[in-house]
Amino acid sequence: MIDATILLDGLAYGMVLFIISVGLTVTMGLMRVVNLAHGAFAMIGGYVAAMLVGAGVSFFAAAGLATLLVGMIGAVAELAVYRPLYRKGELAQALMTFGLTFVVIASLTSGFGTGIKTLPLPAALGGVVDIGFRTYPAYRLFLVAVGLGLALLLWLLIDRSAYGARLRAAVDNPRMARAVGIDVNLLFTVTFAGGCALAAFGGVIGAALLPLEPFYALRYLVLFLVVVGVGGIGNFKGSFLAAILLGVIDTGGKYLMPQAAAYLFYGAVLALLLLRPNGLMPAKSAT
Amino acid sequence: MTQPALAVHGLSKRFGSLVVAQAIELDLARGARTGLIGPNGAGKTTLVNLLTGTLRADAGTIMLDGRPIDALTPEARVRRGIVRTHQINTLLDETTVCDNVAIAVAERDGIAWRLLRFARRWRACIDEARSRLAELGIAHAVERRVSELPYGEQRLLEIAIALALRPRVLLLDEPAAGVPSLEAHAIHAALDRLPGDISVLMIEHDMDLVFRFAREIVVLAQGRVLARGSPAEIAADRQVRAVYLGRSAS
Amino acid sequence: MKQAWAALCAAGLIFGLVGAASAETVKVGVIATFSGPFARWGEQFQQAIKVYQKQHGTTVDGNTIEVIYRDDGGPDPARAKQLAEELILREKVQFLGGFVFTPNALAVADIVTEAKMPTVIFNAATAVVTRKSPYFVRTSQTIPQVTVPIAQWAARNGIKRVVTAVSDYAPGFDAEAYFVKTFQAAGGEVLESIRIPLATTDFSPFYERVLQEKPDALFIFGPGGPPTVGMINTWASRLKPAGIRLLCTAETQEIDLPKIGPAALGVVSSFHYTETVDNPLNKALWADLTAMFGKNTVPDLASAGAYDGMELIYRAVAKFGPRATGDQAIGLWRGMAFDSPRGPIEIDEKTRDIIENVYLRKVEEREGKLVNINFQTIPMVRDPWKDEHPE
Amino acid sequence: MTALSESGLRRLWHGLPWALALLVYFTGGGYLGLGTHALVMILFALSLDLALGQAGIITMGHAAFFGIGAYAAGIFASHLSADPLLGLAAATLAASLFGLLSGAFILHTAGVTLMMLTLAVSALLAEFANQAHGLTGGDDGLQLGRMAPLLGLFGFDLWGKTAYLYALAVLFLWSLAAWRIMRSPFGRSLDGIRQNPRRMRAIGTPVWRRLVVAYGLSAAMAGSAGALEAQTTRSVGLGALSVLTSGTVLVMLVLGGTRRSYGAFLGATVYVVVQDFAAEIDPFRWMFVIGLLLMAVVLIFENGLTGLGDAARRALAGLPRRSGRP
Repeated sequence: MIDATILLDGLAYGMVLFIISVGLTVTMGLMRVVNLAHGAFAMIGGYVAAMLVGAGVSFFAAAGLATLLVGMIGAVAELAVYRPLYRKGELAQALMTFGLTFVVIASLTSGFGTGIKTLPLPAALGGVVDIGFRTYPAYRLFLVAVGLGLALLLWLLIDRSAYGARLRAAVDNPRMARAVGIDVNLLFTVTFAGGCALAAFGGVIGAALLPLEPFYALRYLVLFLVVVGVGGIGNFKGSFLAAILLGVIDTGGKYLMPQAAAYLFYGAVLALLLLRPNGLMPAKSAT
Repeated sequence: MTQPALAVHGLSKRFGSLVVAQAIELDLARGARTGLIGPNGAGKTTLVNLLTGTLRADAGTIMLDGRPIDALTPEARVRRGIVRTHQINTLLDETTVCDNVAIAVAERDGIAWRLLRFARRWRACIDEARSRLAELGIAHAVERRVSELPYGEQRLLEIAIALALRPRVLLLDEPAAGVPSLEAHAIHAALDRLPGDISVLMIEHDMDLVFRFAREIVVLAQGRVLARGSPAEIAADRQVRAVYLGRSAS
Repeated sequence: MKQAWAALCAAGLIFGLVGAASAETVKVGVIATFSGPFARWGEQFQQAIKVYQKQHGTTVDGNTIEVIYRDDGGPDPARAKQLAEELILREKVQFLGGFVFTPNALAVADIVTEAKMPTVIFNAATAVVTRKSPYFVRTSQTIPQVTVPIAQWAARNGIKRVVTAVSDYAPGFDAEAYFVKTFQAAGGEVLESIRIPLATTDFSPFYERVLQEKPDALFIFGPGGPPTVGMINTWASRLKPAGIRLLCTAETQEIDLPKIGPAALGVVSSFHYTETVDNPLNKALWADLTAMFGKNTVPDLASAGAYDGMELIYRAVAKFGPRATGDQAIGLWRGMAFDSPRGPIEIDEKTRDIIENVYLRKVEEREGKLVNINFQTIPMVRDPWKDEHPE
Repeated sequence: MTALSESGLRRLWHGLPWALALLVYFTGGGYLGLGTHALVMILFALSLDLALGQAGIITMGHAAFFGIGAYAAGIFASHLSADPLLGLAAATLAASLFGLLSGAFILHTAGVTLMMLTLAVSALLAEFANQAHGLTGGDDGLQLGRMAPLLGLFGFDLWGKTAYLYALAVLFLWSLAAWRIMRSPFGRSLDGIRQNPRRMRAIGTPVWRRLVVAYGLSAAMAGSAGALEAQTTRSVGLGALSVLTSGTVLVMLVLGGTRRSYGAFLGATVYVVVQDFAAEIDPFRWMFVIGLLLMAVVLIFENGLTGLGDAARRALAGLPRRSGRP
């Protein structure tokens, strides 16, 4: 049964990777903005939720409120900071969002100090549950469920709804999209806000595995980028697959051969990308 | 009969169940002016990509001057003399018109690897580029950036670059597509003045242009050669009219 | 009237000048990590220094002690060296202090020696550090010094089979080596030694492996900060129910403890500083920290290291005035014994390293707060590495 | 304005950064360490400009070469010879070989995939350096002994004077080389590949091979920078290989402006100096200042800080607007 446990562990870890990177798949993948501030938005979400929980709000309500609030912050950021960037090319975007991340890190350090900000799990998620052959942390099962739910939701929204069709049209050819009456500006603002909200949600839900602290925004950024990159840019199904694959390879490998643990994650990234240079599921219109 | 510049035998390619080229036979004599026509999806672009090596054929051979080139990379084929122009713009937009050509000359002469001691050779590339551009009537634009150039002149530049590579076989992919009629005459003139020893295969939708330019026409439909012959023969071919001209006329 | 006023001014001026001539500003350069992933070290240092200066004043015999902080941003020896140069050459500091990371301390050894700059290492805990310059003294600990006691305790208290899991970097290797050596010498069995990559965020696969080995206890050593939370939480959810105990050194350190939460209950560790040590200095340190920097501020090893480092510097200025030479200061510090918030300490006369109590402690809940509670004191422990590797 | 005075003005313009660098030497005092670090970072940023700016190789792992250079110089000094120039040559060669080798594997790809591959390669290398404790000192870092005098004549002093001039000289030679490379047919073909690899294939350019060579050259330069850092500070740490180092040098280059004669110079200098001064004033929150600086530069200038230089030069000289390339 140990194999099943390891598989479950890998799956749960992959789901965390997915939940926390999926927002980046939206902003960087679908909207093609080099959004290095993704971690900053996730972190702000986590801090907001931690403050709310500290003030007595329940964990789930805090998660919802933080997601909503960061979504709004994201909309403001899109209007103020990102909009002038769309035309400026990848490097300018990288520089800008890196700068934004620095500012957020410094601000949070000022406000909350440099240490870890705790976001305790609710009692319902803190315990273990019996899954037949052993007991297993409830939190991890919760992550798997949330990850699957989120994937389904996004699939419906992006692949199966009019909104998704409009978004893809607007990204591929904004001029044409405008000509057929799509309000591209509004669409981008809403989508970017959505990406930020997803980041915040991931930051809150994943805080027990990726603890919150001001440097969070840069410490885990590479992790998010890798998931999006391996999945195939602009394809959240690819991200989902990549996250799970990386989670399982990393976890399984660490269990089976801890001597090689340090090389597993990036070794897997290297191998996957050399085998599938356009990502696991390349976007149709490759950039 | 002298050896053809380009000879294609039994060239086939499929994507899954979709056959895009089926046992294509084609040859271009030295100095040929051949038009390649066919309805959308007939496999014209696929054929060009097979010839340039961007796509690998499933079966068949391509011979250049009697030697097979199937194993060569696209770049090596260019150096051997199979050169194409592009339908959509693939010029170096941020570079000057002159440098666009000079870079191609440098590549042709094998000095593009040079890091040091290049000043004199590069000057020669620039000079050649300028004279080629002058021949095509765009000498006035040599120092401008490509992105500032009118579309018609961009297409001329495309031809200038192709000629700078001293091709043996030139594949023209819709050389006049999208060019306003006011600018089109310059392109027509350039096509008329292509060196006589180059074998040209022109893919074109504009029937007037094809019939004016080509001495022989090949019709492609559903991945196979439907007909080939002189413009007059093709114009009279009932089958061709049915699948192609008839439809476009309606 | 006017003349009297002028005379008064003149007198004041002369008095001021005379005063300035005898009272100088002594600059202390502190190189530590104030930004990036390890910024809390710098924060703890600075807060402890401010508390020390509040308690003891910012002047010694009229000489103002001015502390200048410089950020090395983490383990970055090149930057540490450049900052040390700047502090010595441009700021003309009299003392250097700080140094969270071993590579940074090692990188400044040469320049410190050349400049004869008395330098107090507030943290960098690799045993060899103080060997690298005769002007280094250390007020923290060495990894062997705090690791050996937990291994001895484990062997004496019914723990027979242990798995070690350390972070995959140099300090982790030291901890692993000394734990394994000591524990085996005491008759214990080490089933496996796992090394966990530094970037690990999910510890479950390693712990599942431990679970299969069925040891009596797991010894861990982590890089501090965020990963510690995962290390201990995953133990609590996976290994604790199976009766596997957790042994460590710095992992239950005071500053992280509230962040780890109830998962840390029952963890046994050995360390040289415990926030609940019962002595007036420690109580005053804690009280002033919370008074000055908020109720959640907790002293930890960084606070103790910086606080005692300041004590050394103040004593040197008190003894030799504002222009103490490096040799004078080091001469004074060698063999110096005094009371620290952590208990009595002594600077080893020969090695210039610290001799101090190591406490065995257990995480418990007191008044709704998680704290380490000492249950055994091993008095005045020397660094075992230096005894095994004589110069 | 006559051609003569225009070229004279341009020559003056090119001499300015070097004159300033020499001025720092005579007036810098305690800042020479910082100055040397700035020179090293300029060289590192310049190397990135060749790969990223000129050839369009989007990399997030350039620290791999900086780190290899630094460690190679360190290991060379510890085991083989204390001669700085031999160490520099060995480090440059080692970095360039690794650049050619890793480039050969990953330069078939482009865009985000390439970015992730460069990242993965550098991350794996950093892990290796951490584990190969015997060779690299692992987390403890590597300390170099005293370097032998430069050319047997100029000893390295406590004040860092020799170190500064040494770094300046190496930077000068490399920037001459870079200037030359970027204007050569080779450099122009790289610029073409960055703009449109498809076009370059169509004119017969062996794109992959050319990129691999460019990557190897850029790696050699980055390796030199790493070796300088190691030799002048006499220490190497794992930070030299970290993703953050890759990110920082990228920020420096883009801050200054890519494909500009002095983009790397301006970007690296401004970043290093602003960071140092901001951190002096507030060691906790210097990131705030840097962050705002980066954002402001993106919003105000088209192509990094050299955009400001362009405007100033045009205003001063009344020159006609020049195209984007220098």
